[in-house]
Amino acid sequence: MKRYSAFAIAREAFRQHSGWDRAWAKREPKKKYDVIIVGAGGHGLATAYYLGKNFGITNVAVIEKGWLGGGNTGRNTTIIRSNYLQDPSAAIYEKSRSLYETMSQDLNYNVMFSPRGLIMLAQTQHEIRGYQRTAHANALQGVSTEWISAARVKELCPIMNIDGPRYPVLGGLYQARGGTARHDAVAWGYARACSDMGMDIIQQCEVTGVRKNGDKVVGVDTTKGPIDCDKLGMVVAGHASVLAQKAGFRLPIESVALQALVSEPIKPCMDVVVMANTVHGYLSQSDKGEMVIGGGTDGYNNYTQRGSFHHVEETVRALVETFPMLGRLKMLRQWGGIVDVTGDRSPILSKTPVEGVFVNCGWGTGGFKAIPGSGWAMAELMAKGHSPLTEEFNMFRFREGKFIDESVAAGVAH
Amino acid sequence: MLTLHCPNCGVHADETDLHAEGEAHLKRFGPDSSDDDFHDYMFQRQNPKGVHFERWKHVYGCGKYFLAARCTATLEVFGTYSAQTHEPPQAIKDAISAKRPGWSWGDFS
Amino acid sequence: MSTRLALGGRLVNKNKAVSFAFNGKNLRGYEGDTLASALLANDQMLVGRSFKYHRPRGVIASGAEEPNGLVNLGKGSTFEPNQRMTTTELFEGLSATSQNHWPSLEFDVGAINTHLSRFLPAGFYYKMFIHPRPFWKYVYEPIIRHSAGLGKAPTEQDSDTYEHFHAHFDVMIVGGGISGLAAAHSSAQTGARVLLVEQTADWGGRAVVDAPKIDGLTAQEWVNKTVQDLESMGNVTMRLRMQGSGVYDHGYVLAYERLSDHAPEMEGPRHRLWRIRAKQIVTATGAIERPLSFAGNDIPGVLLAAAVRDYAINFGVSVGDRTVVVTNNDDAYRTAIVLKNAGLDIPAIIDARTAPEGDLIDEARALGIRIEFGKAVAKVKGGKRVTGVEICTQAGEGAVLEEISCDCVAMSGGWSPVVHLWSHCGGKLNWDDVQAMFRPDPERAPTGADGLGFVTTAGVANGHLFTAEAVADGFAAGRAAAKAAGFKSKAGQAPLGECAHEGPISAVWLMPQGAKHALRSKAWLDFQNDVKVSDVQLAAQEGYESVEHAKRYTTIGMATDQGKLSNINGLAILSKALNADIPNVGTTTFRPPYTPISLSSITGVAKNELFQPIRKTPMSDWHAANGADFEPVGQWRRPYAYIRGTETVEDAVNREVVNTREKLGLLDASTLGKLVVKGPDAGKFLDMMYTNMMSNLAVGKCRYGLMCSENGFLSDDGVVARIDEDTWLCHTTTGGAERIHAWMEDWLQCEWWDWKVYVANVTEQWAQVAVVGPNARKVLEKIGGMDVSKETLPFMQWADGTLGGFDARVYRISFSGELSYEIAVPASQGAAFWELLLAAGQEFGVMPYGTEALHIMRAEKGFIMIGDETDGTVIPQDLNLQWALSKKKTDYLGKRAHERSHMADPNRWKLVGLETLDGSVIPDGSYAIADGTNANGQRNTQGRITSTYYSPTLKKGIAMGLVLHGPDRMGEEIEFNKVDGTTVRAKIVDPVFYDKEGAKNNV
Amino acid sequence: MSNAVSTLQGKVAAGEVTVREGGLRGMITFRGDLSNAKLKSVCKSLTGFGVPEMGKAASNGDKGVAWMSPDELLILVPHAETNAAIAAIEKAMKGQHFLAKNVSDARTHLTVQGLFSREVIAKLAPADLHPDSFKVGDFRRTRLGQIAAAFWMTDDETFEVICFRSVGQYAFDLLAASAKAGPVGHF
Repeated sequence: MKRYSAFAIAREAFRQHSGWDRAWAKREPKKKYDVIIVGAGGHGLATAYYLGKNFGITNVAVIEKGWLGGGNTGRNTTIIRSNYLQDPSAAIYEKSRSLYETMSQDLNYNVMFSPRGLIMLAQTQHEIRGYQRTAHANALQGVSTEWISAARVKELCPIMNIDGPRYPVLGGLYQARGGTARHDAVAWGYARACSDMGMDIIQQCEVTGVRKNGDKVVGVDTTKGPIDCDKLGMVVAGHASVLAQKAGFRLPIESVALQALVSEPIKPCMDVVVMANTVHGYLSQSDKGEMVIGGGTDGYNNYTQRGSFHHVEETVRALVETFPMLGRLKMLRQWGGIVDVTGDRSPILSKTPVEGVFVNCGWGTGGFKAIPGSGWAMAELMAKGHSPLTEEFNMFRFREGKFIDESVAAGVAH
Repeated sequence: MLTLHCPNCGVHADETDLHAEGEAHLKRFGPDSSDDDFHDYMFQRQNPKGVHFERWKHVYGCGKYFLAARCTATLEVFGTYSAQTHEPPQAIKDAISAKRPGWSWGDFS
Repeated sequence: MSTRLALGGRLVNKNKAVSFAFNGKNLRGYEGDTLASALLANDQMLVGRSFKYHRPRGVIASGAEEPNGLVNLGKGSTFEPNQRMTTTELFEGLSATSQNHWPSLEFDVGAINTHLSRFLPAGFYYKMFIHPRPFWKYVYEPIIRHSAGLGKAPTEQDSDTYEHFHAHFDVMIVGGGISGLAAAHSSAQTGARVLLVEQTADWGGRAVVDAPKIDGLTAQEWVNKTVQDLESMGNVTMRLRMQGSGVYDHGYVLAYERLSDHAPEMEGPRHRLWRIRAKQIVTATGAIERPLSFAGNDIPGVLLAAAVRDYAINFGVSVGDRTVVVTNNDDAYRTAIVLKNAGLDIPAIIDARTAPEGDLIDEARALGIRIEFGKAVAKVKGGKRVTGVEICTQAGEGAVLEEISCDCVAMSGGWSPVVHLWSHCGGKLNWDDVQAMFRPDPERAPTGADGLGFVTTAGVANGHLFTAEAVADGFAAGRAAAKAAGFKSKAGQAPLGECAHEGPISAVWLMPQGAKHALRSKAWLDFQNDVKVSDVQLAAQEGYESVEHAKRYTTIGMATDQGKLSNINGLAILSKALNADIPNVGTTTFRPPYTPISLSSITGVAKNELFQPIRKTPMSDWHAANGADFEPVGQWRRPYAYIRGTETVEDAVNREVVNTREKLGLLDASTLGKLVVKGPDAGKFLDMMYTNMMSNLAVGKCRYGLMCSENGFLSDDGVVARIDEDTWLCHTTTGGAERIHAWMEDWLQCEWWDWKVYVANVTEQWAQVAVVGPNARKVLEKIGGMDVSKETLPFMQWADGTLGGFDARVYRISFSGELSYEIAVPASQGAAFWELLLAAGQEFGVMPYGTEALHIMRAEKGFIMIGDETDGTVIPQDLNLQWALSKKKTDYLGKRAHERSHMADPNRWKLVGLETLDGSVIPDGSYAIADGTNANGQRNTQGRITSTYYSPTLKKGIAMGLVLHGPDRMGEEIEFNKVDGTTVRAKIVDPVFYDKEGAKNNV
Repeated sequence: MSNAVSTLQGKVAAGEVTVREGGLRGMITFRGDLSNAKLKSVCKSLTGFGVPEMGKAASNGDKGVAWMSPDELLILVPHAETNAAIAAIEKAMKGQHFLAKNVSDARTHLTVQGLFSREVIAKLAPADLHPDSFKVGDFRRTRLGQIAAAFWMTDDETFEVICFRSVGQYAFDLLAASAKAGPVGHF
C-alpha cells in the first residue's frame, strides 16, 4: 500500500496523481473465510480491522449489500464522546474515544478527529443532578469530564444564549476531548487498512440466507453465491432483525428513523459540540462551515430512511431558541437514517443462539462515536469468545432484567 | 408524515395529532409465566421490513387508541381498526393479502 | 463589459430606479431587477470567490441553480449570509457584500490555493495533515476551517417574524410555467381544490422568454389569459414567490413562501411555511441547463446560454459585447439570435455536433452568424474576466486551431429536468439516452398511504422540452391528477403549442473529448466547491466507485446548489471513468429542501415566550409578583423559593424550611396530578395499577400508593383517596398527571377493555394548597367553616366542606412530617383562597415555600422522591418499600418483572441515610467507592447518593443513597468520591433524620 | 361565587380578527354509553340539544354539548349551574356506569372572531379548515401549536376554542400573534 503523506502528494502532483492506487481492492468472494462480517459500515469494518490487527485473523470477508459506509456511518452527526453514566457504557465509549485519538496515524488516513470539546447543557435542576452524577461516575471510570458553570459554557460557546427566558443554561457537563470526526473517512480508512491486510471487502453483495449445520453456522448465501465461514459477525444496524431472522433467531430491537440536517456553510463561529437534552437538540459546526443539527428519533418502525418533518421542526425550534443567531441561516439539506434501538437503549454485542454467529447492533442514535471501540470489543469477542467490554452488552440481559439504562442521566439524545 | 384514519372519531388524523404506541397484539404475561414468555412480551419485537401491526393513540384528538396495519418499507397503510381486539379483522387481512400476497406476521397471515 | 441595453427588459421598470450597495459601492438598478442583473448592468462581473481555491467567481446562471453569486445581505438582526443574488429581487437600500475572501474580493490571499491546486486534488486532506498528531486540531484544522465556510455568521437574533399555515388540497401543482398553468387549468376544470405555486415573482417560466406560440397567442398572451381564467375560479389558489420545497410521505408538502424578501419594509411575516396535504402533486418544475466541461469554464464571463438570454430579455442586460456560444444542442442558438438581434457581436457559435440541422440553426445562419460544427472550446482565456477562447476540434485532444477574443461565453450542455420533488419521496428515474437526461419513471412513482402514486411530473420536468409537448403534457397531467384525486374529467381542449423544430442533442461530457490532464484539471464540474473533471476521475481511480463515494470524496454536489449544475456532468465523467453506463452508476439521493429555506421559517412563531407552552397554576401571578425564583418542572414553572430582599436563594430556602417547621408554610401544590377513577371495576383496576391494595381502602380514607412500570421499575407515587363506593381520586407527581392518565387509559383501552372503569384527569380543576406546620390547624380554624380537628379529621383522611367560604376538599396528609393539610378549591378561586390563607396566616407567621424547601423537608423525614431516589432503574425493594408490595394480590403491573433473577438479587444497592462526619454536604451524584477495579479498569463502587442537602433544621448535611447491603451496615463508614479526586467519609444511618417517632404530625 | 375568576379574566386582543378570553364557562366531562336513553334525555334537558353525531357540537349561548369521543360528551352550562347540572346527571344516571365531573375551571375558553378567523386557526392546527370541510356545527379536537385544543364555529367568522387552563395564556398569545400577523388570503 502506498503510504499517504504530504510528500506522497507532492510526488504525485508532478505526475497528475496518476500513481495513486485503489484505496481498497475490488474482489470477488472466495469460497471460504475464517470469518465473514456482514455489513461494511464503520462497526463491521472496524471489527474486521481489529480481528486482523489484534488477533492476526486476516482470512476475513466484509460483505456489504450496498456501498461501504453507506448506512448510518455516512449519515450521522459525527459526535464523539464518552461521558456516559453506566460503567459498561463508559468503558466501551471511552475505549472508542481513545482509539479515535490515534486513528489517523493508526490507519494512515486522516479521519480528521477533532477533539474540540463537547458540552451537555443542564437546563433544569434535574439535569444538574444528573450530570453531576455522571461527572462523579466518570471520575471513577477514567473518563475525563468536568462540571462547568453557565459562564464557562458561554465562554466556550459565545453564540449561545444562556439566559433564554424558558430554559436558562444552569451549567454543563464538559468533555474537553470529545468532538467530531469525518464520518466517511472512518469507513474508508478502515476499509483501506483491512484491504491492505488482505481482507476482502465485497460491495453490492446481499446476504440472502444463513447456512447452518445444526445449531452451528457454516456459511451464508449471497447474491454472489454461497460463501463458507467458521464465524459470522452480523453488524448491520437497522437491518439486524431482518438478518437475524435469516439465521433463525430474533432480536429485542426495533428500527426507527433518525433525522439530521445541515445549514449552508458559514465562517467558523462555534468551536465546541453542544447537546441540549431538555429541548432535544444538538449542534456542531463542520470543517466545511455547515451547522450540523440533530435531534431525537421518530416514533414508529420505519425502514425508508425518510423521517417525519415535525421532528426536524422540533429540533430546529429548540436550537434556534438556544442559539438565536441560527434563525437567519438556512436549512441546506435534511436526511434520515434507520437506527435500531433496544429495550434499554443500549447496544447488543453478543453471542447468539446460533453457534459461531455474533451480533453487534442496537446502537440506536449513538453508533458513530463507538465505531473503533465496538470493533475492538467485537473482534475480541469473536476471536476469544468473551470480552470484558462486551460482557454486560449480551443479548440475554433483558431476560434477567439486567439493563444498562443511560437515559437515567443523559436524557435520550446522542 | 403519516396520516391515519382514526376509527374512533372518524378523523383522518395528521401524524402530529397522533402518538405511536409500539407493536400491536402483544399478549401480556404476568406472574407465574416463564422467563422466556415474559421476555418476549416485554422486549421481543417483530420489527419487520414490510407488513406491520402497531398501536396508535389519537392523543391530540379523541384520546383513544387504535391499531394500524402498515408497511414499514413503503409506509402504505392497509387499514386501521379498533384496539379492542386480539387479532386484525378479516377485512384488514384480506386488504393486505391483496397487496402483499403471502405475507405473515407473528401468528397472523 | 456587461451593461444595460437600450432596449429589452420585460421584467424591469426603467422608470423606477432603485439604489443599492455592493461591497460599500453605491449602485443603481431598476425595479424588477434581481441583484444579479443589477450587478451585471453595472459591469460587476466578479461577485465572489470559490470555496476551496478561492478562484474568482462570476454569476453563471439566472435562477435557483446559481452556485457562485452568493452574498452577505443586510445588517444586524436582519443580516443573512449566502443569499443567492439571482433569486434576490432588488429593493431600495439593499446592501450586500461578497463572501469568502480576505482582504478583498479583488485581491484575495486565499487565491494562493489556486496556484497550489495541483497539490490539493480531491481528498487531499485524507492523505495529509496526518503527522504530527496534535497539529490537526491546533494548526491544520483551524486553517482549513477558516478558508472554508462562505458567508459570515450572523451575530444577532432574527428580528423578523414568521408563521406556518396548514392547507389541504386535492391537487397541488408546483411550477408556474406553461405546463404548470396548463395542469392547473385542466385539474381545476374538474372542480378539484387546486393549489398552484411558482417560486419566482412572475408566471410563465421559460416560455415567456423564448416566446413560442400557444393556441395562436404569444406565450405571454396565453399565460396572461390562463392566469386570468384561473384567478376567476373559486377552487384555485395561486401563489407567486412560493416554492414547493419538499415532498414527504402521504402527500405532505412543505412550501416556502417568501412574503417580504423583495420588500423588507412590508408589514407582517417575512416567510410563511405552508404544511400542505395534497391528494395528488404535479411537479411542473422545468429543467436546468447544464454547463459544458472545458478548461476555464469557471472564469467570470462564462455563463449558461439560457442565462445570458434571460439577462438580455428579462432585464435588458448584456453580459458581454462579444459572446461566443458553445453548445451541443439547438436551444443555445436562441441566445445567439437574441443577442445578435440586440445588436451585440457573436463572433461564433461553437457546436460540438458534426452536422446538426434545425430551424434555429438556419435562423442563426441567416443572421450571418459564423457557426463552427464539430468544434469545441479547448480553453477559456482570462483571469477575473473572460478575454477569449481557444477553439479546437471536439474529436481531438485540444490542439488549438484558433483563438477568438470575446468577453462572454454562453455555454449549453443540454437540459436536465428538475426531478427533485419527484425523487424526495422515492420516485425513480430512467435515463433517456436520446435526450441525454434523467426522466421520471411513471411506473415507479412515489407511493402514498394507499400504495398508489401521488406525484406526477409534467412538461419539461417530464422530459418534454418543446412547447407543443410541454403544454399538452401539463394539461394531461393536471387531468390525470384530478382524476386520481377522485374528480371525473370534464371535456376540455388541451392547448396547442407551436415552436421551432429542433434537431437532436448529442451528449458532450468533456470538451474536447480527448482532453489531456492539463485541460481536465481546469475543467470545472462543481463551481462553488472547486471540483474538476480530474478530481472525479481520480476518485474513480482510487476505487471510490459508488456515486455516493465519489460525491463525498470529491465534495461534488455538496455545495449550496446541491449539485443542480454539477451532478449529471459529474456522474457522466464517473461513468466514463468506470466504463459503465450512466443509469448503472445511478444518482445520489435527492433530499429536501429544493433550495435552502430559513431556519426561522421552520421555527415559525415558536420563539421567545411562544417557544414552548408555559403551564401556570391559578397562583402563578402571585408567585411572580412575590419574588419567586422559578424552576421548570416539565412545562410547569414552580417556585423554587421566594426570595426576600437581599437574601440568596440558599438563604430563602433555609428560611422557608425553618419557618414551616416552626410556624406555618404554604405550598402551591396545584401541579400535583389528580385523576378520578370511577366504576364498578375501579377497585380491581387500581389494584393492578398500584403495587399495594387500593380496593380495600375505606371511603373517606387516604393511602400512599406506588406504581411500577410493567418492567418493574418505580414510575410514580402519590396519595389515593376513596371518594365513594365506586370512585377513587389518585394523586400523582407533578410530572405524572398526563403520563399516568395515559398509562391508565392504555390498560383500560388495550388490555382490560371489558372492565367498567372511567378515568378523568381533573388536575387543573383544582387549586391545591398545602398548609403545613405547627400552626396549620390554627389558621384553618381561624378562617373556619369545617371541623379539622385531630378527632374529626385524623391523619390520612379527607373531608369535603367549606373553609373561609370556599368549597374545599381537605386532605390530612403530610410530605414534610409536620401537621399538614392539603386543601383543594376550584381553580377559579385558587388565587383568592391563597390570598385568604396568607392574610389569615399573618398572625401565625405564615410564609409560602418553594420546591426546594419541600425537597429538604421530605428528605429530613426520609421520604423518597420520584426522580431523585428513582431514576428508572430503581425498584421498590431497593427503597425498602416491600411493605407496599401487596402479598395478597396475585398480580399487579411490575409484579412479574420483580421475579427476574437480577431484580431478586440480594446484592442490589438499597436505600439508607448518610451523614458526613464533619457535617458537610456530600456532593450531588457522588458514588461510594469500593476496593479495586473491574475488568475494564474502572474503580469499583458500592453505592451512590440519591439526595443530598444541607438541613437547616438539623444544621448539617444529610443525604440518602443506595448502598450495597446498606440496611445491614448501619453505623458503618464509607467513602464518597468528589470530582476533584478527593473523598468524603460518611456514616450509614437511618434515612429518617427528623422526628423519627412522628410526634409533629400526630397532633 | 364572587371570587371566582377565569384564567385570563376576559383578556382581549382586538384587531381585524379579535381574540377574546370567554370568561367562566360551565363545563362537564360526561362519560358513559352515548346510546343510553337516560344519558340522551339528561343531555337534552341540560343543554337543549340531543347527543351530537360523531365530530359535531351544538351550542346556544352558555349552553351546549360536544361529541368528545365515543364514550364522552362535553356538556356546556352556565358556570354557576355546573354543580347543579352534575347533580342532575347523577340523579338521572343512577345505577348506570358513567362519570360526570366538573371541569369548568380546568379549561380556558377563547373566542376568535373576524373575517379571517379560519386562517388564524389554520396557522396553528393541522386540521382542514376549508369552508367546504369545516362548517358551523363541526367540532374538532386537534393540536393548536404545541397544545391540545378543541374548537367549533358558532358562525362563519367565529370560533370557540377550549384548552386546558394552565396553557390558557399560551393559547391566547398564540392566537393573538397569528391574528396580528394578518390574513393569508387563502380561504
